[in-house]
Formats: sequence, structure tokens, C-alpha cells
Amino acid sequence: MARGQDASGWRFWMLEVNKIDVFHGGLQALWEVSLNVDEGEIVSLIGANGAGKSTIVETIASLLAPTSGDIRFEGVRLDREPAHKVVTLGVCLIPEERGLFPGMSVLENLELGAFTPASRKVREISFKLVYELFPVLEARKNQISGTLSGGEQQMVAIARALMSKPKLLMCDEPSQGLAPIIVKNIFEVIKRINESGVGILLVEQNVRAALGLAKRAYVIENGRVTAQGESKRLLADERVREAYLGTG
Amino acid sequence: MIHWKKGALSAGIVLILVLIPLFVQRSDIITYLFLTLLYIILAQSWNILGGFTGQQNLGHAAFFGVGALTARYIWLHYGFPLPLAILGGGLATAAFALIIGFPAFRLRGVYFIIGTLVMAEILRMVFDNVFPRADVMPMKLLATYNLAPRYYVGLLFAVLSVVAVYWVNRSRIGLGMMSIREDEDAAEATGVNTLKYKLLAFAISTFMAGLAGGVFAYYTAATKVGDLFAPVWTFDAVIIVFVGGVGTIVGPIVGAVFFVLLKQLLSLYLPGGMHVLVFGVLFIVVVLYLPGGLIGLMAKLRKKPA
Amino acid sequence: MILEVSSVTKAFGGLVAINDLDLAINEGEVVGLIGPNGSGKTTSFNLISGFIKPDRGEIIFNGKDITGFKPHRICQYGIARTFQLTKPFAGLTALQNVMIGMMYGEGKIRSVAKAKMECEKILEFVGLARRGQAPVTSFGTVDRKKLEIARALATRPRLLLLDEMMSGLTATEMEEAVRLVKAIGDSGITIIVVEHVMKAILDISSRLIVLNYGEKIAEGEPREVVRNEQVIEAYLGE
Amino acid sequence: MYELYAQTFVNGINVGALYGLAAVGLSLTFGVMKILNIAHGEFLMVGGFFAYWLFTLLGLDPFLSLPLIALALFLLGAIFYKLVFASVARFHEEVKVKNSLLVGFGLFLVFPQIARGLWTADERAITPAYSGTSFPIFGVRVAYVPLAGLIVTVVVILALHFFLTRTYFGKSVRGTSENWKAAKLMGINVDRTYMITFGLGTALAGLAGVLVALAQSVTPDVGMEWTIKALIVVVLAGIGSIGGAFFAGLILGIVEAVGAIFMGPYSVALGLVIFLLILMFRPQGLFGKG
Repeated sequence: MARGQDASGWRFWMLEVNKIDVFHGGLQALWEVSLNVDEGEIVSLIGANGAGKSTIVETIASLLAPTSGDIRFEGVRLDREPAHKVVTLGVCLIPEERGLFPGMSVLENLELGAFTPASRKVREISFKLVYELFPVLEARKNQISGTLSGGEQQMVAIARALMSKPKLLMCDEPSQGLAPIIVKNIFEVIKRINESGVGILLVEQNVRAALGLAKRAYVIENGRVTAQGESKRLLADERVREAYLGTG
Repeated sequence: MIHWKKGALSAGIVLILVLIPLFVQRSDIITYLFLTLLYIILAQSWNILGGFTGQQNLGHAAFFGVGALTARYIWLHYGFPLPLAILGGGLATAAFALIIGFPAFRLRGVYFIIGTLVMAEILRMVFDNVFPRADVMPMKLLATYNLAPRYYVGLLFAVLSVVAVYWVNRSRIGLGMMSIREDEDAAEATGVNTLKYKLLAFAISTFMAGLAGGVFAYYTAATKVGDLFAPVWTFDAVIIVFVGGVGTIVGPIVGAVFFVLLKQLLSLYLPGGMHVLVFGVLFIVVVLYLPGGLIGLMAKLRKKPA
Repeated sequence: MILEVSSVTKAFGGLVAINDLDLAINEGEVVGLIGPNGSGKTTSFNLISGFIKPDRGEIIFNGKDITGFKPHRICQYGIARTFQLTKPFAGLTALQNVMIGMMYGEGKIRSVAKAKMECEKILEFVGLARRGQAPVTSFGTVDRKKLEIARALATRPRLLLLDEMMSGLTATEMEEAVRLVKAIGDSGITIIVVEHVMKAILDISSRLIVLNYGEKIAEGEPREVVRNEQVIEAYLGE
Repeated sequence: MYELYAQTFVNGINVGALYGLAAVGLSLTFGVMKILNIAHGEFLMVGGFFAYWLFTLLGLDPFLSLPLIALALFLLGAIFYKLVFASVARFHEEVKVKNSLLVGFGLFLVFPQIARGLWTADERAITPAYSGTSFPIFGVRVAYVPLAGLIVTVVVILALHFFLTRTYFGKSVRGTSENWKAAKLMGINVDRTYMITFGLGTALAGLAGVLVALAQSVTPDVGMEWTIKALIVVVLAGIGSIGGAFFAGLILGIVEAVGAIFMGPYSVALGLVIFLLILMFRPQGLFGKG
């Protein structure tokens, strides 16, 4: 498939990842990975641990650099920008294990979320929005974030990312280490964020929840995209089950 | 075959070094040669711990100083025979190192480096205060002072230090030390008692530094005790090892020759002491851009013939 | 029984990583240890191999209580491990890597010359024949993994802990790795494998143990275990 | 007897404040960048000589020269970050610390030589008209210069604290120190933050240098001694603890001063003993979190 082309003809996606190879610690982690996310879409990356899902989103965020291939966001080459510039373009990653500033208060974490000049200007409005989304954070804004519960920490991570006013939000395993009821909550919030017009790229191990939320998904196995398509179709696909449980 | 050739070459070099004082009478040349030998001992001693075991010791001067002070004292003031005095200096140093090493090695990496640095500087200050006056050899010895025996003692210990490093490089113990340098967790998982082998490397390294101190104590006619602990001894050893090639056998030898030659050359053209500046810059460049030192550079050039 | 982990608990700063875990491994078994991300598999390996000390509970190996021993002692008693991200001694040759295992692990061979000969054999066994003099930095993913296994085997273990052997390998490389693990098992060494690549683990193991949230949720015959509803739920979500 | 102890105590506080100020900069760079700059004392020495220059050549009062020195040393630090430490910062954690130590060690050799060329090896002190004057209080003589030094130290440390906790940029510095990866993801330019932090560290060293030249004296070789003192204080306080560094500095100053009464020349070894004890029993420092 040529760049910008899909089954329905020529078109351009908000995010286009085009045949990237990525090395991590001297070893190859991704082989010719291509994927796309459209405006306002929820797309999910599923696959077993160590398959390379995190590597994909970290590369999009420019924490890692591809050795070949390219990444475009609204036509701009992300792979040529440093990580701190990617945020100003509207792409924000919530990293694995949340990446909070654990010794700083909730408020300070959120303030740093709005570090880019554009987002800093509107941060009072953003505060209102995220406090509406997570009332508990307003009540705890002076608490040191490292002392919050796991679910609350995940909320801080999401809220902090929203403070940067992203057009595309990438969440790396938001459910990790959380009790099922809290996971449900988090997914609910992600859905609401998406409904406000933010595109979502969701990395998840919890396949059913991820496929329930996303319209489309990519299955990642051993650093390669091995299947992709409508979530409903993938959910029934034997290959997904196989990727996880090896029961072919 | 290569083995045999290397052995013959080394024996030849040693033989030439043994014969030199018989043919060369100029005392300045013998002095430079002696200093080169002294630096080889000092650099190899640092190399065992810093190069092979990966534990950088920035307080090496302290061990040189303890060895020099002990050897000088028991030789001049308590009448020990010279070989025993130098050996005693080495042993005292290793004993002192083990006392320091136990707390220092309980923590990994950086604390050891800071600890040695702080320890050396404080020892210097203490000894500077306790022995403020220069320690001069008695007149009887000064009257009969001769460079040749100093040179031979230096040669003997330089050869011994190279042999020791050679042995470390190919023995079981050396492999254990190098595994610590490469990856401490993997070394533990592979059965290496990392604390034990760090302490062992530390003891061997400081023992040799103490010997170097003893050789210097025998050589120098007069010295301030504080100067024996001066950071310059650490600097010189570390620079020689890094410029020559850290963690190799030949590197420190090449480094020592290069160091003494360049130092003499620079002192011809630059105002006094400025050679240190050149060495400082050279050292930073090597650490950042040439981690293999001169040995590594030569290997690279040989691989890629123009 | 060669390894008995009884009621071991380990918490990191309030987060319980392993909760009251019991494991019993028989001599000669190849056991697969599986579970979703963060379920405590690598933590269990770290506990057994001595890299972390349990808060509670004990670990008995070969009739000896090894709880709280340092890793090098545990290795000398006969438990070898590999690391998820391989940790070769990168500045040394492949042969030297393996020799360190041989001379320090069980430690019966102390002569360098003899160790060299033995280690050449091990390198050949894992498929690295004639690569002994090569610097490890020139090795690719597969060869690094093979080397890691060779080094562990050189310590003459009775129990081998393999942490994520298959990740990053291509399909053919994986087949080769599976054959290697089977060959090790056939030589009589007990093996515990942590693995995410299910095809491989079903091929290798004679028994599966499933962890979730630091607790054992299932164990038994591999093909049966992966049909267990609780296990599917843990993996795929509710 | 009371007067001897009280006087010693006051002297200890005066010296201790200098230790604290010298250590704060070192602690800041280590806490944020995980780089241990053992050439820290060299920047202190340079600061002292700069102030000496301003005083003897232009007749500028040392207290008025403080902001100038801070600016100059900030720029010098930023340049040195770009020249050498930036390439160290790219390494992985443990290699980074080791290489930063070695590079600092190299600078150790370079700085005193340059200083000798510029200012000769002589001991230099800044001696404005008011130096040496003092006033009595409770039977103890308090000199104006060290007292002013103490006040400057307190003000500088409070200002640093304010900067780190109240300003947007200061918060981004703390964020970077807690999790540099996440900081990047928030749009913080980590490399620039490192450069500025390093510059701040050297600026603090420069300020300490002015006070040292004023209260004691500077020579080209004084750097190592101050690095060592700062290291002891940092280990005592716990790495990265700013307020802790100030109090740990005071403690070291007082212990050394009081120790000198009983131990004479051996009292310098006290620092080492404290240092080793702390390393053995409380490696996170007195004020660090357990």
C-alpha cells in the first residue's frame, strides 16, 4: 500500500506510521511496522508482552528513532523532531507505568502537563476541564502524587496529558496493575475524551476491553503487525487468541 | 607461535633495560627511564582495579602515600633492610585498603569513587599538618647516593607488576574481576562473589601502589610527607592508563613512555607546569572520544589500512 | 522435589508483587511460568535466584534452605538463570563469558586450559561452535540469547531459570530455540521457563503454572490450563 | 571557657555556611542531571578570582560584584556543559556518573593551570576597608564579613528554593530530575534544562567563591579542597536535598571548629570519619528520605 492510500482509495490520515524499523539497546525491536490513526478515532494496539507495542508508541513520541521508514502527523515528519517538539504538535504519550513526577504534588504535575506555550495560555480552562473529568484530583491537588493509589495515579497521568491539549493521545497500558472496577472507570474516561474529539491510540493487554472500546485494532507479534482491521472481526479471529494463548 | 614471539620480545626488552646503565652514563636519561618504570608500576596498579575490575579509584595517591611513608619510615628510622621495607610498605597499604574497602564496597559504583577521592585528600591534609617538614635522607646515605640501584629496583618491580597484570588477565581470578566490570548482576548470577573479588582486586591494586610508593621512597632524597599523598599521583596514574588503553596489559606501558616523553618535550617549550594542562585536555578527549586509548587507536588503524 | 517455594510474599513500597506464593518443582520437569504483564513472573525468578529477598516465606532447593542467600551462592548450589534483557559480559569474548560460568558456578574446574576445552563443547551444544573468539558486541539477538544459555549451562546447574528466551526472535529462530531448550531438558536439567510466546511454551513445557497479580491462579497440563476460564480472563480481560 | 566554645561555635557557623553554599550547587546538578561534577570547586576558585579582579582592578565592592559573578559563572558553566558534559549526559546511568567523574577530574588538572597563568600561584584575598571589623554580642565577637556572608547564603538558598518550587521553569527542573523521560513527553527540552541547571550549579559555586575570597583567601589549588568539603556535605545531607545541604554544611563547620580544640591538626580527619560513617549506616544522608 502506498502512503496515504487505503482500501477506499487515496486519503491522508492524521497519523501515518510507514514501515518503520526500530532498534532498542542494540537489538531490533520492530520490523516494517505501518499503521494509521484518523482524526477522532480510537485505535488499539494489542499483543502479548514484549511484542513491541510500547516501542511503537515510544517511537511515535520520538523517544526512540526509527532506522528506516517515516512517521507523519498532519503531514509533519515526527521522526525528525525531538520528543519535546512532538508534544507541541499535538501528540502526547502517557507512558507505561504512568511516568508521574512522584515527588511533586498533583497540581504541579498538572501544571507541567501544560508546559508548551500554547497549552500554558489556556491552562485555567484546561484545569476546569480535567477537574470536571476527575473531581477527585481537585480534592487532592496538594497531595504528593507518589502517595496516591494506583487508580488515582493513572488519573493524574491522563489529566496531565490532557493539559497539553493533544489532538492524539497515546495511552500505554492504562489498565496495568489496576483492579477491574477501576479499569472500567479509566476506559469510560478514555471514551469520553475521545468523544470530545481527541484521537486515541491505545496500547492494551486487556484485549476484550480494548477491542470493545476501539473501532479498529492492530495485532502486534514479535515486532511485526500480524493482523489488523475492525475490532469486531478481530475479536472473533482465531489469530488473536493464538497470539495470546497459543491455542491455534 | 605468536606466544613464543611475544615472550622473546618481552625478554629482549627487559634484557636491554638491564644492560642500559652499563652503557649509558647520563644521569638525566637514567632518571627518565626510572620515572617511566615507576609510572608503569603505579599505572598497572591502578589498572588492576580501575581497568580490569571497573572500580575507578580516584584516591590512588593515598595508597602510594601510605606505602611510601611506611617503607621510608621503617627503612630509614627503624633500620629495616630495604627489600623488607618496600614489601612492608606494600603490605601496610593493602591492609589499610581492606579497612577502607569494606564500607566503601558495600555500596556500588559512584560511592566508591567519591569515597576514595575524599579519603585521599583528607589523608594528605592530615599528614601535611602532622609532618610539616621535609623528610631528608641522612647525610651518610646522601653521600653515597647512586642512581643505578634505584633504577634496578624500579625495573624489578615494573617487571613484576606487568607479570602480575599478565597473570590477572589470563587467570580465573582475572576473569572474575572482568565479569564484575562488565555486569555485576550477571557476574553474581554466574557464581562470582562480587564483593570478595572487588576486595581482592583492591588489595592487589593497593599492594602494588604501596610498592610503587616504596620504590619512590628509596629514590627520593628529600620529600614533604604531604607531597607523597598529593593528588598528582592519582592524576598521573589515571591519565597514563586511559591514554595508553584502560584494561589492557600493554596500554599502561605505552602510556607511561608517552607520558614521560611528552612531559619532557612540553617542558622544553611551555612555561613550568603547563604540561599538566595539556594532559588534562588530552585526558578529557580520551575519556569522551577515544575510550580505547592509544592501544585502541592503533588497533583501529591496523584494521583499516589506508 | 527439587525446588519448593512456600508461602513467599514480596512487596515493593506497598505494592504486593508476590503474594503467599507456593511452587513445587519436581526433578527433571520443564515447567512453564506464565501470566499477564506485571503478574510477578520475573519477580519470582529474582526471588529464587537471590536477587531480591522475600519479606516472608522460604525457598528450599534440593533439601537446603536457600532463603536470603546471595545470588552467587545460589548459583554455586546449582540454580542458574538467564535475564530477560540479556546481560552478556560485553567486553569479553564468547568463550570467556562461558568460562566464567564454568570456573565460578559449580567451580570444580579451576584450570583455564581445561575450562576452555569444556566450554568449547558447551558453545557447540548451543549452536555457537567456532564463535568462541568473537567479541560479544558482534553478536545479534539470537546469538546473545544462546550465549546467555551457554553461560548458565556452564555453571553446571540442576535447575535452570529461563526468562523470556523467545522475545525478539523470528519464527525460524524460535524453532531452533525450542529445540535447544528441549535438548537441555532431555539432558536431565530441571527447567522453569517464563515466556510470553505461547506457541513456544506449549511446545516446551510438561506443566504450566499461571500467575496473576502475584498469585497462582492455575496449574496443570498445558493444553488444559490454557482452556481454563480464569486463565483466559486473566489474559484477555473480562 | 564559655567564651572559647561560644566563639568557636560562631566561627564554625561562619565556615559552615560557606560549606553549605558550596555544596548546594553540587547537590543541584547531581540531583537533576545525575552528573557528579568534581570540578565544582574549580568553578568556586574561578568565582573567587573574578571577584578579586573586580575588586583590585575596578575597585568594585565584593558584595556588589555578587550578581556579576553569578552571571559570569552561569555562562561559563553553560559553555562547559555544552563543551564536555553534554556528551556525558547521553550515557546510561552508571556510565554517566563514572564518566562525569573522570571528566571533572580532567578539568581539575586544567583549571588550576589556567588560574596560575592568569593570577599567579599567590594567595589572594579580597580586603575591603570593613574586613576584620566586628562587634561583640554576649561576650563573642561577630565579624561583619562572615555575618554578611551568612546572610547572603541564606538569601541565595531561599531564592533557589523559591525558584524551584514557585516558578514554572523551576518546576520543570524538578520534573526533569524526577523523571526525565516523562519531562520530555510533557514538552520540556531536557537538554536545555540540563544546561541551565549546570549553569546554576556553577553560578552557586561562583557565589561561594566570592565569599571564600572575602572571608579567607583563594589560590589556584583551592578547588579540590572545596570540592571535597562539598562532597562530604552532600553525602551528609543526602544527594539532591537543597535545604539539607545548608544545614549539613553548618554541622560540618561546627564539628570541624569544635574538633580543632581537642584534636588539633587531626580535626580535618573528622570530615572523613563522618563521611564514612554516613556511607556505612545512612547512605541516603541525614536529611534524605529513607
